Order: sequence, then structure tokens, then C-alpha cells
Amino acid sequence: MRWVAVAVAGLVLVAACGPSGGTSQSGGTPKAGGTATIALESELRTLDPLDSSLLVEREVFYNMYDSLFTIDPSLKITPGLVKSWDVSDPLNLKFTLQSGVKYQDGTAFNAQSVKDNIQRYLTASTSRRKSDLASVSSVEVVDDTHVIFHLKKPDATLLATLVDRAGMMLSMAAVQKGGQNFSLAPVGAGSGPFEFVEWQRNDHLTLKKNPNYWKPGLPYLDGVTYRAIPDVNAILAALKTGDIDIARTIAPKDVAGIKSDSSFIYRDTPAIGFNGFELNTGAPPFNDPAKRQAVALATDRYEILKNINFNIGVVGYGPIPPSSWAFDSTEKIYDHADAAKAKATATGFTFTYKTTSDPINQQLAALLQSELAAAGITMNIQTEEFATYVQECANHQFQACNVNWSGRLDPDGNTYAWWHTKGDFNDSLYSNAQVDAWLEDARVSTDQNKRKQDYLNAQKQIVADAPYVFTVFGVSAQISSNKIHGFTLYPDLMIRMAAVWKG
Amino acid sequence: MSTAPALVATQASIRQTRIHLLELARGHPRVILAGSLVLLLFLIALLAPFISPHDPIAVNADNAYLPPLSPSHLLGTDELGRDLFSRVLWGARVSLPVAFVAVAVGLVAGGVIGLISGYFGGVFDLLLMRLIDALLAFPALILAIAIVAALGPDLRNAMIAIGIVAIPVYARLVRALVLQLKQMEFIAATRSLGATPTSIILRHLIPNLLNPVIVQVSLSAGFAILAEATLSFLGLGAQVPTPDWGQMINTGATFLANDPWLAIVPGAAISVTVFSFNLLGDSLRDALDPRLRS
Amino acid sequence: MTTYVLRRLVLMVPVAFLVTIGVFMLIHLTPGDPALILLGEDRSPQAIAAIHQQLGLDKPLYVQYLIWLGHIVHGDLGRSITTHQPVTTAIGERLPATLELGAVALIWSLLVAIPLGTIAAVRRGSLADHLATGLAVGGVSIPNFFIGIVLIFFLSVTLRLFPFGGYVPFNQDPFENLRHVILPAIALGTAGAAINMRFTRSSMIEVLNQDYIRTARAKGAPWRRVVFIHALKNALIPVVTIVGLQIGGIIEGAVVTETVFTWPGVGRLAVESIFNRDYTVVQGIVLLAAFSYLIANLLVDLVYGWLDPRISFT
Amino acid sequence: MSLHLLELEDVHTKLTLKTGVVRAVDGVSFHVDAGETLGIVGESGSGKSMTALSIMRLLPRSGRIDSGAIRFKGRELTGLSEDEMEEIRGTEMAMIFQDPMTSLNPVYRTGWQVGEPLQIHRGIDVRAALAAAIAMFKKVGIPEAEKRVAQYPHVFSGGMSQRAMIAMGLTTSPSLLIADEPTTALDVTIQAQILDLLRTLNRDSGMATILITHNLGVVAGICDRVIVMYAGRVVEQGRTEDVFAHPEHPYTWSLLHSIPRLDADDREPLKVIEGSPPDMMGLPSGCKFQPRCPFAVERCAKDEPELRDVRGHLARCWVTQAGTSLNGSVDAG
Amino acid sequence: MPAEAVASGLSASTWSAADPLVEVRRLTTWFPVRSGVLARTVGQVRAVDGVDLTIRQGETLGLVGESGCGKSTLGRSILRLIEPTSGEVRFKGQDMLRMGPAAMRRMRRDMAMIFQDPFGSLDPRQTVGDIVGEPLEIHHLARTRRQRQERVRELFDLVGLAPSFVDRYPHEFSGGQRQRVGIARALAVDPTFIVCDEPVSALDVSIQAQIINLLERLQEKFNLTYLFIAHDLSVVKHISDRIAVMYVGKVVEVSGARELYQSPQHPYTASLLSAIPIPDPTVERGRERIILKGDVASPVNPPSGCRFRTRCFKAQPQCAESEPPLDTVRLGDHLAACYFPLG
Repeated sequence: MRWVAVAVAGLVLVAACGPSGGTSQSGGTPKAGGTATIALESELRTLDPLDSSLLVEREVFYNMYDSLFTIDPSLKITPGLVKSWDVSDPLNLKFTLQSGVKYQDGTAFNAQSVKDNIQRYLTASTSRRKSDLASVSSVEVVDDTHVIFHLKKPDATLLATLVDRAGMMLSMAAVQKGGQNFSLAPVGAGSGPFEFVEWQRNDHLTLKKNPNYWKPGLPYLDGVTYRAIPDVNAILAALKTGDIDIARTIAPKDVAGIKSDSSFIYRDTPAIGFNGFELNTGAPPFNDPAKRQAVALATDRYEILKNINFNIGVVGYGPIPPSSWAFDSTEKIYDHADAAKAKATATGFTFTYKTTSDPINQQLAALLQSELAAAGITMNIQTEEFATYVQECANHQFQACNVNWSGRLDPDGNTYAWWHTKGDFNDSLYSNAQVDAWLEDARVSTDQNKRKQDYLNAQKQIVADAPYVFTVFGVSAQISSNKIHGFTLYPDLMIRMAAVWKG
Repeated sequence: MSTAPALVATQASIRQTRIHLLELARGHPRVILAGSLVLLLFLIALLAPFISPHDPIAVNADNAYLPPLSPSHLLGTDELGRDLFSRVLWGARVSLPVAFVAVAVGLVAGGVIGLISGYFGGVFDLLLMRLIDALLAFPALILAIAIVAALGPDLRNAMIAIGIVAIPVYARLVRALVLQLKQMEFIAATRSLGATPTSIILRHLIPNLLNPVIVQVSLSAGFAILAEATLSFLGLGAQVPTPDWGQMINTGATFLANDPWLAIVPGAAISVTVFSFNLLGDSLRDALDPRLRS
Repeated sequence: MTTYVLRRLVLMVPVAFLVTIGVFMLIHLTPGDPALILLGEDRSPQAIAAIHQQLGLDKPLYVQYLIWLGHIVHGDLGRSITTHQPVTTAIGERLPATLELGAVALIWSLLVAIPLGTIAAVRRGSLADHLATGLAVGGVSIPNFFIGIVLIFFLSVTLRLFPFGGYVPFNQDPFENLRHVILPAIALGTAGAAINMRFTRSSMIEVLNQDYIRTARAKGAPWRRVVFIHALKNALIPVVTIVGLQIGGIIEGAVVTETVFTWPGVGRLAVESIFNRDYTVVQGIVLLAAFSYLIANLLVDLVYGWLDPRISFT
Repeated sequence: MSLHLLELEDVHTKLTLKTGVVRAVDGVSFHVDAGETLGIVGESGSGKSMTALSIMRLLPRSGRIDSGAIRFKGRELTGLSEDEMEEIRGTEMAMIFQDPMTSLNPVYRTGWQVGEPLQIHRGIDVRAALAAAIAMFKKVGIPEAEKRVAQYPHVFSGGMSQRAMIAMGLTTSPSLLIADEPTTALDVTIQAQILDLLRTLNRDSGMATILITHNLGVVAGICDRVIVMYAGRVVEQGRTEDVFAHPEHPYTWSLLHSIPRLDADDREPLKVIEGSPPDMMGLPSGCKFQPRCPFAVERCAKDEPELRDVRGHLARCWVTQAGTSLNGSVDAG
Repeated sequence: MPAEAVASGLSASTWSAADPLVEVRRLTTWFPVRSGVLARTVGQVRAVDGVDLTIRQGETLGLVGESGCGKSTLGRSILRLIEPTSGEVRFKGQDMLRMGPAAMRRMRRDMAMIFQDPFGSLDPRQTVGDIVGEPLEIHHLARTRRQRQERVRELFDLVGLAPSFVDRYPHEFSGGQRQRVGIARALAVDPTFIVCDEPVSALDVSIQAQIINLLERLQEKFNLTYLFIAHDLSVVKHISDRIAVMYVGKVVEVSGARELYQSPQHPYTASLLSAIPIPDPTVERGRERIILKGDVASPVNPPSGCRFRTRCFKAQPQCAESEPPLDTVRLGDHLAACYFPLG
């Protein structure tokens, strides 16, 4: 089942090195009207940011709901529903809101609405946003357009968090009206460029233009339709038959063909996640650092990039990708595979590598197997059914486990959860007091340079200790028909449709 | 993975005269053709290590995506540069044992249930048949998927799952045949001589079940291979880098647009194999079916 | 006849009960935690525990089973773990697509099977017969996912004759609806066509050997009248059984086809739900499939009795 | 030229089977006149049913009339097209079969089936055909005819089914009825009813009947003339009284002496015909009965005798043709 | 054979050779007709419905009746191949219906059965030698393989089969030969009592006499007792000492064979006799025939009183009121269940 692999948002195997940064595409004067169909790699579960956990859900939300903050293509925090902000006091963040914004159901967006939304995310029993907002103690309404976020402790990552679902503002009236069905039909709930029309589960989700969108002139399109196509080949087929206009992912091997076809547009930019596999430091054989290092040394990232990813993307060196402000290209510990050095470090051991049945993961496994064999390491492949694999990896019942990460805007999201001793994603049971200290410091520090240094230190140590073998940094791509214009590529993989128009 | 083809076979009835299978084959060219095909498949499976030109799992990334009829790669190579011809030959070593084990599981478990249910009747029959009904009512593919998910996806578990799915077919077939046989006079004759139930089952029932059961075994071997391919296609069968046909289609479908042979070659291999077993079963059934004889 | 139907319905109870135990045990004993799937990248121990409590997964298994059983006795299949939709809604939304696919596949299979099977039987031993028999064996030998892949590749991607995958409801656009259903229906119906053809053929051959066919000929009935009036009705009676069972097995049969063609039906929902450990939905679908199988069996027997006057239900 | 209703002349019918060719009917000649009842006796495989099916042209797929002439009312049948044959079947000639229960189509009402020949041949509508069926039911002694025509065959007993079959055959008032073992599957008391019915119908309608049976008692009771068949050949033919009183073929003779007679007074062992019925794939040379014949002489194994007149009827036997009386020879021996 | 007598049970001593070999008392075998929601039994097929019968040592008792009258069920019930519903079957004085499985198996050495269908009664997958040898194996009657083979050859010879046939399979034989195999199997255990269930009805006319004569010869040679079941009254009359006539689950008349033919008492017997055609045109055409009306009554819902009354030409109101017992007419050995016998 291909789709299961995509269900964890991280498997962005469409990786590429495109022109980094500025990625708005010019194509003449924008034209209003028309609709666009977008492929989703898996079906959504919910349309409520409150209990969302899928990448594809976020993608839809960005076009229905507005967040307090937004990013620009270089990942810089920019105003969203918050017009300006003052974070000089790390425990009391003062936000000035946009005025005159209305939700699609006609109710006004104001400070009280911000407070209510944050309150809902913090208290609702089904909320998945609690850990996002763990640092928030309360929201104070100063007046209609001013709020103060009172924090329990300094949180350098909060603004980036509020770009995402925890910062998405919904009309409480619409939420109440929707009742139990709200997550399936959030009618008029957002303030974003498009509003909900209908959701035919497992077939399509339709949004229509919000005629009263607060950004003048936008959006251009009359509507957007999403179709869940849980198979990269099917997505390509649907692109070619014209059944869809825009996709984010196709199989890497098809990229060259699309690029050379003038009826399509292919562009990409480095994404924010990382790909590779975790090694369990809590159990043999990988409780022995030498064996972990041997695996890291024997892994030929360039071969993987070439054979599996068709040279789309760049080889991966650590948790922080090129799109991030904390990225440092000088840190390359395991650049080229070195079987001899790997052999010298540790050889002749056997381990089992867990992965899913996704064809690309399977190819990767077969390739890795043969690469490690060159260093005298025997890698057994165990394909697991997705749910089993997730559980066993989460419960540390593995030796090596193929898990990718879709990435977060702030470097904290790519590091703390994974390699802090108490991280929620620390499947490898990695524990290093120094790394813990650096990651904690980076969380509370307000000085970006200091934070960058913390992350570089931590990254160096993590890569050297090899609880995770980084292979490839992926890309965020636009794959569309050549009729699609005004598309801005963001490293976070999200397809933002407000400024897109059809020629 | 519908059970319907198997159900068709349960129409088989006991012939009153003894038929030697070999004797039968002589009058039916279709049986000979199908038998030879199946034999050939077994030979390929047996000799794969000797006749395949390359190591089926040797990755040679520089040699990937060679089209069929490339020098030294008759059917080309796959995405990791492995020789497709060798992989297809080795695939027989996966599929045939699967068929064998799965059929054995279904036959033994289903056969015993059918024998007990049919011969002793009464409460046994009532209870066992409800169990079989429940198994039949349980959607087969979903059952197989769930069993494999529960036991973990690998070949062994796929075989067990497919075998379990095949149980009702054998239970019903054997039961129906036993009920037919029980009505026959030679069973009454043996009982009138004072034979014990065990001896009746062993000496008279089982030998007379052989022909229809052989037909069913052949048909369900085809079914098992198909089912294994389906499970592997869904990612629940063989593990990489095992050269399994279903697994090869699963991966190969990714490359359908540019390199269609990666899916079509293993697809053809499955189809030919299943066809051979089905043809054998079908022709034997025709040969044995008194209704179809003029 | 009412008592016959009642009796059959009563006999279904233990079978259904066994199915409930079977599906419940199977899915719950399968490793994998729905909470982890639900949470995805947002997992934390607290969130996992919260979900467990919310879904009642922290209770002993037998208690969970009894609670579920209690609900289904009252016709409540519960709510989906992943979408919180009532299971009946989740299935109900998908059912029309599956039924349509199944119906079109069945029609296609019968359109092929009955004429070919009849011709093969009447011209037994002829070239047409050998071809038809070969096709029948071939039709059940090609994996339907493979047929699907090949159809997509040639007719949809390469030749662009048909749209690729997806589903358009009939009331939205009947023509598009039809265009979308054709390829998956062919992929799904091929095996059925082969089986039904084989069945029609052997049934027809058997009927043509019957004494009453000789009687009809002795009356001076022309050959066409003998085949279509005297033989066909008798020959199709056993075909009804197998077709009925195919109808009962639509949900299961469509699993792979729906996956290959991204057809939003119950079969795909079943697979997704197993993989997502959406216990309630899996249980609901299996119950539905089991019931449709059992009811189809009952209906087949009733139709059988209606077609074949020899059978009475007393 | 011919005055006979039906005349067979040197008819040969072959069955081509996987295992070989069987000459099921091998040079059979006989005739039937209007109003008479001709019995054909023989054991299974003797060719008596194949003869009947040859006349009706209802042979199985493997069967074919190889040579010979079948003339019905002066018309040669063997050369007729299937369409022309269909015109004759069910109008001029009717046939009833051994197992009445399986000879009726289970999914149609009996009345419809009985009236069907009229629909086919006379082009009348269903309603009129049904009325005719009711009349026929009454004629063949099926009680409650109005109710019975609406019933399906499975509720009919064997005797009732055979009556319905006879009714079906007679709807078009054919001039010849071929009854192939019409009572074999029935109980004796029912057999007596059916034979009684056939006798009555025959007397009332002037229709000719060919009655095929293995039961000599049935022949004795109903037939004007009798033909005895063995291994695809007619071995004896003549008036029933003559054949029974002085059989001139050893097979007929042995048959008559080997069956227990109800009216026999003694408990003598039965006279036994040794051996088994002939294997049609490997017939002996000479007289086909010769291996089992108690009277066989040397010549019998070499040459096959012709069917010749022996003391007033025809027999195919060297011994009796040479003047020996079978009754006498045994009585003497 | 004293060892056998001991094996058969304790009451053996009370039975003497002058007593009837088999005594059947009030034997009833009903088959349930199920219907309704829980497959409750809604009716019974009264296949055998209270039959009394005595079979004397060394005699042949013929049992005739039309299809479905229960004669075959009666034969099988006597051998306990079908479990009777109630009644007694005394064999050499012992009630077989109350015997345990082991005792019953021992008892089976003394009795055997010959079947109608020479195709169905032989296991198609065994050689005829194995078929005939099986009873020897079951009852351990041959110590060695050689002994068994020897005995099988002997049996083959006895029934007129070439001993060289032992390794052939049933389908290689003709009907008559197969019936001989069946007879050899029955004789293997050296029984005293054989139930012959329509042994010649499936055979060709020219073969029937061979088998009838063989059965008669064997009876004489081994002092066998036969229960000879057939629908053909002329065959039964030929072979039997006494004849019992069955109609719808009941024995309606029993008498000596010749006596039955000459002066049948029950109207059913009379019509049966009259219905049987005699292969002699002069006799046959001069016979006065009783043509019965209608079909045989249903064993599920038999008519009240005398079961034959619905077809009987002598029926009176009394016949519907009560059922005449078998000894309604008693002329010595000749019994008939009829209020208005033919006299």
C-alpha cells in the first residue's frame, strides 16, 4: 500500500536541488476565474486544525484558514492575522492584530477570537495542539486588536508554531454550529482565501473562492478541488490525463520526463525535512557506537541520491536542511561512503532493518543492503505492515528503522523531539547530556546566532554518534500543468493557492 | 481472491468406476498439455540456481533499466540493475512452495473437518459447518490481509493465511463427497461386514476422495499463487529482496510509464503459472466429470 | 416459505456471532496502535494515553468486545476511530461506488459469459468451444490487479481513452460516471466472466444431455427453440447460484480493484482501515460483508426455488 | 409402391466413440403397418433403442445413419433436412421414453408441455394449446385434468408422468408412436395401467405403435408382431404367437427358458444363457450369439447366417434354417 | 460352532436349531421429515411400520412390494445397517437391537448382504480380491496373507469367477460378474443368513438366471437362509419357499410361495399377481386383469385403517376405520391383513 508510506508526512522522497529561495513565478498579468485540481497523496482525516496530524491536512488548511503568522519562501516569519508583534519580553508576547478581518461566516476576527481559539486548542479533549502550545499559560485580551500571550517559560519556537495549525484562527460560531460534524464540514469557519464547499471522502474535497477575502484582489481562482490519489504513479497518470492540475509529489524517476515536457511545469526548492533511518542505541548491535558509525560510513548517500532519488535533492548531512537559517554546509562528517573505513570501525555484524512496503522504500532497502554488504555488514530487511512498523519503531522494538521527517519551520522541530533524552520521537533512545543542554538552551534563547551555534554543536554530536543515518534532503516541488501561474514555492511543502491563477 | 472458482469445483461428483489419472490423461490431450506445463514449472523452480544467468538479488545500480533483449540480460534489468530473467526464474521458487504449503494447510485442516462433519454428522456437522459458514462469510481477502497483518508480513504467514482461507473449500468439498459416498452401497456393504468407522474412512472414503480432491488441489494451487501475488502486491507477502512475482509487480508498477516490462514480465509469469494449474484442474475435472462425457 | 426464511435467519445468528468474535479478535490482536497512527508526527505519551482512554482501548479486551457487541445488537456500529464519523455513515458514503462497480462488473461478466458459454456448449468440441474454454481458464488466471495496471497503462495513460481512476457520482454526471467505471469494472469482472462462462457451459452441456431435451426434439421443436426455450432456463438455474455468491462477495472482490483504481468504495475503505487500525470500521465492514454473503446465500436459495419448481420450502 | 406405414431397409447406424466405432444398428430391415403394434425386444446394447432413434433422427452427437433406407408413408427420411425432419417429428411420429420423470422439462407446467407440439406445428396460441392439453389429459386418464395441467412435472408420479408423455405424443394424432421401454421404470401395477392405456389407444385410434422393451411378458401381452434383436441385428422376427410358441433362434429360445414364469409350477433350476452380452467393440465372427449358444455347430463361428424364413417367421440361425426344431432338440436331449 | 455361540452372547443356549433363525417383532423404522424454524420434525416417513416376520433356518423368505413400500429398509433394518426406531430383531434368539457395537460386530460374522447395484456396491478403488478379502481381515479369519489369498481364490471359484481375476478392478467386469464378486464377499465370513436386496433387478435378462441359479446352488451347499427382496414377483416366486408381500410399510400377506400364487387372500397380492405379464401370448391375452386405480399411498400420511383401501376394488367403510392385523386371515401358515379377503 503505497499510501501508507505517505501517511506519515515525512516521506518526501521527491527531493531536488532547485533554485533555492525566491520562487515566485511570473507569467503575465494574473487572470481571475477558473478552478484548479490538486492531488493529495493521501486522504484527509479531519478538517479541524484541532485534531489534525497529517501533512495533507495542513496543506488544505493553509488555503481555508489564516494563521496568526505566516512565512515567506525563505522561511522568515511574516505577518499573518498578527500585523505586528513585540517579543522583547520573552514571557509576555504582545501581538497587534489585523483589523477588519471577517471569517467566511461573517463573524468578526478579533482579540477575543484569538483567545477563544487558543483556549480551545489548549483544553479540548481531542486537541492535538496541546504540546505545540505547552509554553502558553494564557492569552490576555487587551482590546479588540491587541492580545498578550503569557508564557510559562521563554519559547523561541512559538512564533513558528503559530504559523502552523496551533495558530490557525477559526470562527467559534462556525465551530459551534458544526457541532460533532465540524471536523468533516467546517462551513464558513476560516478567514482564508477559500471556503469549504463539500467533502466527498476518498474522492474529492471542494473549496470555493472567499469573495470577501481580506487581502484585496485575492484569490484569483473561483475554486480549488483536492483529489486524494494515494499512488505516485497514479498522480503522474492523472496529471497527464488532465484530471489534476497540480501535484506535489511524483516518483523521482519521472521527474526528468516531466521537466522535458513543455506542457508541464516542474520546479523545486530544498525542503525542511530529512530522510534516513534510525539506529536503536538501546539494544545490540547498535548500543555499540562503532557499529552505528560503521553503518553511517558504509552508506553511500550519493548512490542513494542517484538511484533512488534520481539526483533530485541533495545528500543529507544532518537534521538541519539547506532551507533553514541554521544550516551550515561546512559540516559534512560522512560525505562519501568509505567501505574501508567502515570496515575498520566495525564489521561482520548483522542487523535487521525495518521498513514499509512502499516500493521506493523497498528499493532503498535493497540498495542499502548491497552497500552495507560491501563493508561486511549483513543487513536483513523486514518489511512491516505500516501500523505495526510505527508501533514497533515508537516502542524501540527495532535495530534499524526507516523513518523520515517532514520537518518543521524552526530547527527545534527537527532536533529536540528526536534526540533530546525526553524527546517524543526519540525512538533510538539516544541520550547525551550535552546535546540535551544545547537543545534546551536553543529553545529559550532569543538570540538567533546563539541558537544557531547551539544547533550546530548538537548536530555535530548527533551526526558523529549516529543514532540516525541521514541520507538525503528532499525538495519541495511544484509539478503542474503549464496553465498554472503565480505559484510560489515554499520549503515547507505547502501549496498556497491564494495568488495562483490559471492561464 | 474470490472463493468462487473453488466453489465451482465442489460440483465434482464421485464416479462409480475407478479412473486412473494416468489412464485418463491418455484420452485427454488437454490434461497432458497442462500436466507438462506444471511439470515444466516445477523443473524451473528446481533448476533456477543452475539455469539463471545472474544472481537474482545482486544489485548493479549502474546497469539499471536495461530493456529486454539487452546483451546478457534477456528480459532486461530492474530499477536496481538486477537481471529480470533470473528474478523471474527464481520467482518460481517462491510461488510454487507457497502454493504447496497453502494448499496443504487448507487440505489437511479442511479435509479433517469435512471428513468428521460428513461421516459423523449430527452435532459435529452442525457445529463445524457453522464454523465453516463463518469462515466463508468472512470476506476472504480481508481475512487474509488481517491474518498477515496480525502475524507479520512475510511469506510463511502469507501461506498460512491463504491456507486458512482455503479451508472452507476443502471442508465443503470433502463433506459433500463423503455424504455422497456414505450413500453408496459399498459403504453399506463394508458396514454390513462389521468394519469399524476408522477402517471405513481410511480404506474406503479417503481413496475415493482422491480424484476430486486432486482436481481441487490443482485449482487451489492456482488460487494460492494468485492470492500470494495479491498479498505481495499489497505489500504483505514476500520480503525484499526475495524475487517474488507479486512484489516485482508492486515495484514494477512504479515504472510502468517508461519501463513497462518491469511489471509486465512478472505479471506474465504469474498468469502463465496460474493458467497452468487452472488448466490442469479444469481439464482433469472435465475428464472426470461424468456429466460432460458423451 | 416464511418459516423457511425465518429458520435460515435464525441459523445466521451463530454464524454472525462467530464472525463478530473472529473479526474482533483478529483486528485487536494485530500489533499496531491506532493512537500512533492518529497522532502521526504529533505523538507524545500524554496524547497516546488520552486517545486510548477516549477510545476505551485501556479496558480489557473482553470488556471492549462486550461493549461493542452490546452496541451492534442495538444497530450501533460505533464511530470511526480515525474520522469520528459514525461507521454506518462511513460505509454508507462508500457503498454506492462499490455497488455500482460491482453491478457493472457483473453485467459485463454476464454479457460475456452467457452467450459464449451457450455457444461453447451447443458447439461442443468445436474451435469456438476450445477458444471459449481457454479464455475461461485464462480469465481466472490473470491477477485482477495486473489487468488493472495494464488497462490503466494502455487505455488511460498511453491512449487517454479513459480517465484514470476516481469516481463521479451518477447523479452528478452520468456520462463521466460511466467513463470512470468501465476500466475498473472490466478488471473486476473478467474473472467473474470466466467463471460464469465455464459454469454456463457445463450447466448447458448437462442440460442438453437431459431426457427432456430429447423429448423437446421428439416434439419437432426447432433447434433454436430447444436451446433457448427448453435448455437455457434450466441451464441458468445453477448459474444463479454462482452469480448470487458473486453479488454477496462484491465488497471483498472489489478490494484490490478499488485500490488499483483509487475507487472510493468499501473495499478500499476496508484495506485502509486495517492499515490504520480503525477497529470499528473494519469490524463494521466485515459484518456488512458477512451479512451480505449470508443474505445473498438465502436469496440465491429463494430465487432458486422460484426458478426451479421442484424445490419447495416447507 | 410400398404399402407399409414405415419401412426400414438395411439400416446401419454407427456410434463414433473415443474408444472406437460401434455398429449399433447393423443392417436392420423391418416394417410397420398402420394400426399394428410391433414389439422390439433385446437386452441393453442390442441396438433396439438406436433403431428407434434412427427412425426419429434423434441420435446422440456421436451417432450417424451410415446407410440404408427409412421410408415413412412412402417418403425417404434419411435424406431429409433437419427442418423437414422437425416437421415430421411430433406430427406424424411421436416418441415416448423410458424414464417419464426425467423426460418432462422440470421448469415448465405439464399442460404447456403437452400442448407445445400444437404450438409448434399447428401455430395455435397458448390458450388453445392448453385446452387441447386438458382434453388429452382426460383421454389418457389423468384425473382432475384442469388442475393437473397447471402443475409442474415434479408433483407427478411416474405413472402420471408417463400418461402425460403419452398425451403429449398424441396431441397431434400421429400415425406412429414409438414407445421406448415405456414401463421399465414403473412399478408392475402402474405398468399394467400404462399397457392397458396403450392397448386402448391403439384400438381406438388406429395408430401404429412400436414398443421397445426387454420384457418378454409385455410383448406377449400387447404386440401383434415381434422383432428380437441381438448385437445390433434382427435375429428373429414374426407374429408374436409364432415366435413365442416356437422360437427359431436359440437366443429367443434361451431367453424364454431362462426367465422365471409366474405360472410355472416347478422349482426346477432355470435354464441359463452362459456368458455375457456381447462387447459391441469386439464382436465375434460368424453368428454373434454363437459363443453363448447351446446349439452352436461348427459353421456358426465362421459364417453369419441371414435372416430367413423358418417355419412361418424369420430367424437368423444356421441350425434352425437347417431344419432342427429347438423345442424338439432339447425336449429330446 | 460353540466358540461362536459363546461369542454371540449368553442367551445362546436357549435357542435351538428348530426355532426360527430370525424373528422380527413390531419392527418400526421411521425417517423424520424436518421443517420449520428449528428444523423440528414435522412428520415421519413410515418406511417400516410395525412389521412381524419369521425367517426359518434354511429357507428363503421372499419379500415383494412396489418401490417405496419399505422392503429394502426392512432388510437393512434387520441387519442394523439402518437403526430401527423400535421393535425387536432376534437372531438365534438374541435381540440384536440391544447389542453394543463390539457384540454387534461379532454378530456380523453370521450374516451378510448382497446388494442390488453391482456398480455401487463394490469400492471402485479396491481390487476385487481385496474386496472379497476384506471381511476375512475384519474378522481375522485368515492368519496369513497367503491364507487369505487362498481363501479368496476359493471363493472366486465358488461363485464361478476365474481366480486369476483377483487383481482386477470392479470396472473391468460386467454386471453379472460384479454381482458374483458381491456374492463371494458375502460368503467370505461363512454366514448362516444372507439378505439379498434385489440381487438381479439391475442385471440383463440373460444374466439374471445365472445369478438366481448360483444363489440356489449356494443355499443348498451351505444350508444358507435367505431373505430375498425383489419387486419382480415371478423371480421371488421361483426362488422362495415363503413370500411376504409389503404395502406402504406393512406386511399385508405371508404364505407359502405356491399357495400365494394359487390363492392370494389380500386384494393387493391379487392385483400384483395379475399385473405381472407372463411371457406367453396365449396365456397373457386370456388373463383377466385387475387394473388398480391411482398411485401408491404416501408413507408420510398413510390412509387410515387399511393402507390399501384407497386403491382397493373390495374396499368397504370398515376398511377406513381400523387397520386389519396380519392374522385377520389365518389359513395355517397363510396370513393376510384383510377384512374382505378373496377367499
